[in-house]
Amino acid sequence: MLRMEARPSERKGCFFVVNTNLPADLLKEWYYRMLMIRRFEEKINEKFLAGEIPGFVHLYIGEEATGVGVCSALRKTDYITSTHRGHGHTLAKGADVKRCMAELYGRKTGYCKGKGGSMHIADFSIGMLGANGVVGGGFNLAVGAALAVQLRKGDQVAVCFFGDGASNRGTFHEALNMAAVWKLPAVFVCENNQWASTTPLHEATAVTDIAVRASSYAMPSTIVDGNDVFAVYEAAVEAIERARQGGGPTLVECKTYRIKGHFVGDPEQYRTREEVISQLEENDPLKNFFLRVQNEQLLGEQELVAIEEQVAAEIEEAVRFAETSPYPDPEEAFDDVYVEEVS
Amino acid sequence: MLRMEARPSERKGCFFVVNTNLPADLLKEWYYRMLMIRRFEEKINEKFLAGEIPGFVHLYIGEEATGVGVCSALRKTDYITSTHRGHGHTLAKGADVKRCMAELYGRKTGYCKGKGGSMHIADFSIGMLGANGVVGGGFNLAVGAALAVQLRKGDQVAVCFFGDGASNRGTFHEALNMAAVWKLPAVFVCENNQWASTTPLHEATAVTDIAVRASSYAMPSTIVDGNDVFAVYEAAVEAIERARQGGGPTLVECKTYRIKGHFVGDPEQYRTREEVISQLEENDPLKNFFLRVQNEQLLGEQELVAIEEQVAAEIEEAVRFAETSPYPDPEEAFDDVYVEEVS
Amino acid sequence: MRNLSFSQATLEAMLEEMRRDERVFIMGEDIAKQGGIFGQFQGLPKEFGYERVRDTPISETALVGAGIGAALAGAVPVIDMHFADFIGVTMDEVLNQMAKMRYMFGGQATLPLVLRAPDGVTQSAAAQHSQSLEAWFLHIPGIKVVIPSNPADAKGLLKAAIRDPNPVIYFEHKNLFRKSGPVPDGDYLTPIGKAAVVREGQDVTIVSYSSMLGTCLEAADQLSQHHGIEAEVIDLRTIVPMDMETIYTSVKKTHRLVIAHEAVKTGGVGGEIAASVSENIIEYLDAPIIRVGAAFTPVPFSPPLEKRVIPQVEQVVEAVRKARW
Amino acid sequence: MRNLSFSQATLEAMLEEMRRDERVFIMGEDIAKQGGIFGQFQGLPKEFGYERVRDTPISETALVGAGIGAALAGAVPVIDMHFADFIGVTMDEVLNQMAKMRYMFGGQATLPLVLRAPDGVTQSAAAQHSQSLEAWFLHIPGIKVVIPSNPADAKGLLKAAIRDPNPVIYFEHKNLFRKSGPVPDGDYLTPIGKAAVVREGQDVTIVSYSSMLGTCLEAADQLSQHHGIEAEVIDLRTIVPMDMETIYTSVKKTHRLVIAHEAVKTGGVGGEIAASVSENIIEYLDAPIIRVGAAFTPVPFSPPLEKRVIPQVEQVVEAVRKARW
Ligand SMILES: Cc1ncc(C[n+]2csc(CCOP(=O)(O)OP(=O)(O)O)c2C)c(N)n1
Ligand SMILES: Cc1ncc(C[n+]2csc(CCOP(=O)(O)OP(=O)(O)O)c2C)c(N)n1
Ligand SMILES: [Mg+2]
Ligand SMILES: [Mg+2]
Repeated sequence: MLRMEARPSERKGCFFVVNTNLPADLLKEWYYRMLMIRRFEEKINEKFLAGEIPGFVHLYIGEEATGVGVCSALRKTDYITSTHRGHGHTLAKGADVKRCMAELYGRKTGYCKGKGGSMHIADFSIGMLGANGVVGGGFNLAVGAALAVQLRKGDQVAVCFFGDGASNRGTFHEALNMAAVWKLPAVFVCENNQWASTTPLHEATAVTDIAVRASSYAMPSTIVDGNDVFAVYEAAVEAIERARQGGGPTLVECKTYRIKGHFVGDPEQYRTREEVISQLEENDPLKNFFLRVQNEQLLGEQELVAIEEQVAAEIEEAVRFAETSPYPDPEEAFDDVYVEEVS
Repeated sequence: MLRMEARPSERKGCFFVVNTNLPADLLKEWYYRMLMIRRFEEKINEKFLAGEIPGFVHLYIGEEATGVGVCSALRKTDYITSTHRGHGHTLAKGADVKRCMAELYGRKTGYCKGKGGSMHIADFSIGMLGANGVVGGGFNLAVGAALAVQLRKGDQVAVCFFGDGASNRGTFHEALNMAAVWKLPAVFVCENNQWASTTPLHEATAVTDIAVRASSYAMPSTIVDGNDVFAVYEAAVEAIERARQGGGPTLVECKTYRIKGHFVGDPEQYRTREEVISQLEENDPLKNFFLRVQNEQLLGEQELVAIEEQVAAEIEEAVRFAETSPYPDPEEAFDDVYVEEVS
Repeated sequence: MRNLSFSQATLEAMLEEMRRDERVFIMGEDIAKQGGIFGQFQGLPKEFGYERVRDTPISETALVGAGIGAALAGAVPVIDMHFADFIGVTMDEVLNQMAKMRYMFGGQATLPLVLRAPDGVTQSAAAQHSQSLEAWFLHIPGIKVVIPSNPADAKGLLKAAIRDPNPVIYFEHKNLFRKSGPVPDGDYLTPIGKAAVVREGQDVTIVSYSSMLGTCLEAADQLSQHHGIEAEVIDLRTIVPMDMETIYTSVKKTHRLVIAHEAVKTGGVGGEIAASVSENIIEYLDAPIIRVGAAFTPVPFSPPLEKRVIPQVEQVVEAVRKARW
Repeated sequence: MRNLSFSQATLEAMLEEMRRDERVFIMGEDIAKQGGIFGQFQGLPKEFGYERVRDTPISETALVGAGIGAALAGAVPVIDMHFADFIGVTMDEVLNQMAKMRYMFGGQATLPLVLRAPDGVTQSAAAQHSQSLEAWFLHIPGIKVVIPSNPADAKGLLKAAIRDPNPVIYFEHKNLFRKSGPVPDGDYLTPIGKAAVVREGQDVTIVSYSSMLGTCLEAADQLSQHHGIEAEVIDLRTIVPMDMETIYTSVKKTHRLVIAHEAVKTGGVGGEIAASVSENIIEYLDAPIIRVGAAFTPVPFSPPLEKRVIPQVEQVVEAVRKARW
């Protein structure tokens, strides 16, 4: 579907000229992960509206390039903290799509055994320290993970994903100051998608570029096109390497856009349909990527098709897995409050 | 005492050349208030060590120029919020020294009927909305007072005093962003005295100038010598007028120094005696003022002596008032929880 | 009398109070532009503008801190907490400023402030969006706490809260917003501090509030139909100050007491009620005091788990049947 | 056995646990350079350096949030809250992250984290520096809460808390830091979840903890000397999980129960205990359950006011004498 929509001829003002020396495997990985997220979210949207998925669901559609660009620059042992909009981060870090799907369905086979759902999806085995229902709740978790690494003289890095809206929480300030003053191996990645629920950036935030705020902590910062996975990756590599080498934290701002409603079911009375459509046309990270690899012949048609088929198959399989998985037994509600049984 | 120590001949590198057109009454007011604070705090120190004052006490000695410089640029109806180090702000805003003293003594005649003490001294009749035992607790109170003014289209201004240490609290960030985005009539006055309890600025704070942080909110800011009441006043006038005219908030950083321990009884193991003495010699705001008005002949010897005598008499009277005032009746402990009686 | 939903009833309260007193304003996250998550603010900005109906940054400490400051400076703020779960973000402002200022300052400060806090479990919102935290505020002198169970009280208590010169936390259950019920015409207040006997009976007293009140009324019907037990059901309506007299009067009649709330049982409001009864009128009791409340777990996401930890009608029925020697 | 103060006993615990496990570190405001407000960290940096004994910015949400993150990433953080009163600043981290993460993530997360929270009234520190807030945490599943009353338990519970794989809040009363008592030699743990009968008696059970335990023991002496009443005194030691069995056993023997704490009586831990007793063994009671706790006011500054709202020995004596029909 996407490929059809994304035919270069159909897209105005498209140009990509810079060539790249990135390995084909990395590009394939990007396409695979971004497409996986897109298809996953489309499926969640469909299933949620069909009443098959409970809870609140926030989709990552339109922001795939940030999660994938950053996480592809990380090692498996590195940490990330996430947000209420966390499926994308989880899949980008390398989680199993079947267990993600099952968690959103509230099944026993999900990552959190059905206890977490969309807003609390997590995969600690790959350093994904959890989605978070509290906006701005992840800043200090990342700082702490980075502190643990620094204390044990490890070489891991902790990345905190957060939204433009979250940058107005006090936790942002405390976390960035602490990370800076202790030179912690942390990277703060702002996904500035222009909206915080119904509130546009400028109404809630006294600056336009969140990156400006790094100067309050004498912290390096950078602004990138968050819809361009190449640009995100490049900025991420620099920030992550700085952190890993002991150079302290960086604030990376990715300018992107939330194409879907704030949550599935959002009436979206706060913005025009035109705004969304124009963003979708001009700034879809998947289209951007697709056009570039085609224009610059970075990946062949066959490679792309193979990835698309694989993603489609995996999503189908994940839905089957989730739908055929059992719900947890009601008595399991009493497990996992403490490490041991406490009555 | 102070005047003796402060003889120009005894002070190295003293120079004041700029003349001033400020009315003599204002200068007298400054001297009166600054000296009142100094003498008040000296007395509190003495009485606390003698066991006559209960609780925790934080002295404002060395920082008189900031509170007095700012408050003398305010109207009686303007608001201020304060800190744990709040006696100076209270007196600077124009509170009655007798009732201040009585409050610190825990007497019924104190501003808070003995319920508050040093950390909760307040005089709402002059817009002094309270000292605060929570570091960083005052930021948003000032924002709220400014919001109330804006909503009723009033022309008052709300000033928030805060320390360098407090600037690392999340409340700082939330307050400044909100004030900026709503263009509230607020002024944020940082009393950067280089220390937060036992912790020097640079160990806790990723920047040296707190004023830098204004750029995170696209807010104007300024840095002044907080030990120079002339400079503080000038910066305060500008910021306050901007706020009053609808120009939004300003961050004013006053560089000063905490000459006494963090609290009365502080062993001060975290800094050298030399550091304190050199600051006292070079940067005592009262000395600075005294030398300048003498050098530039802004106030006459007689005027100064008269103020000193008045202050001495008022302090003596305040101590007498406090010491002869009754403690509150124990049953008064049950009043003032709610507006009406609630059992 | 009209039939209104909680959303409509509270909207009427806001309209009436904002018309009556121009010092009243409301602020919160995403309340103005789209009318609130539960539609409870729909249309307010049209009449009062975006100044008095104000969307805020995601800054809960500023929201409450500024609300307090505004109250000190003469405004009458209503603050929407979005979800009661987020009150932890601003707990210092609630605990150390809002509740204590009047007292610390010897009566100088007056804080006519309302925090609206949508609480409770709703359709698998999971651990961070499903909590009922009213019990904490029992333990913080200086705050009043109200918690309606029907649209009429929702309106009357909100109006009373806005007019109260003290800080009031107004808990409103997320699952109730769309529920309807009769609402009197005209301007009326539901008095803060007064419980209501909503069903009379002589065999057992059931004390509850908020969404769980409905559960208890269902249980009372079942008890009557299937077990011949006539329960007296009390709607607490106010948590602080608590109307123990109404409870005592009922227990002196029924000699049996069951307390039910959706909040975690341990450390909940039920404990305080049970303790007060066993301190003051234990001699009237003919049975143990049984509490019904959520299990000692966070609220899980998956529907069968959620249902397992949150009290259902059967548990109230069972509790009543246990409330006998 | 040596005689040590609470400060010294907890310092020993820190030394031993930091030597035993290099993942253990401590951070807090102004703890390293001058040894803490109560001298409880004196000398620690000398052995472990300023990395593992870490002064922090005044950023309580970061302090606890980073502690949680560090625990998730394999460290064993001990966080000093400076004053328990400031826990409100970071209540969201405590409530919505620390307590719930293991559960929300289906057991993936382990949080071996200790919050040290100096609480209680000390010499006119006034409303924002005098609180006892342990009751809140009764109501938050996922956290353990301990609260020693003597130096031996102070050491044993702190060591147990550090070794516990769950988040533990360790309340330590400000007025106790300088008090001394016997402390066993060598490495020992005080088990979390076990109360101690510290005085035997058959006439009434008094349950208490922390600083108020001493008040209760004094009261018990007076009751014995002047009123011929032999009180059994139970030191709760752990608030969560609560050792109700020890309380039940005692009440079944004495048939009378008084509960005393310094925290505000309303909504306090005493309510939960009274409710559990009246739910499970009410038939053993020969008297109302009397609770003693602080008055329903913030803590005032002036000494005569402070004394008036905080329970004294006489009030415990009086409560025991009231605990009879
Ligand atoms: C502390 C807190 N406040 C408010 C909310 C409600 N809320 C959920 S998402 C959201 C908007 C977040 O905006 P942003 O950080 O920009 O992330 P985005 O949704 O755009 O990805 C809000 C207000 C919350 N979950 N937590
Ligand atoms: C929220 C909070 N955290 C910690 C403290 C303890 N404390 C009291 S004063 C202080 C230092 C404040 O430093 P700063 O803001 O620079 O003000 P200064 O004392 O230098 O005037 C600290 C840490 C407190 N009272 N409140
Ligand atoms: Mg956003
Ligand atoms: Mg300072």
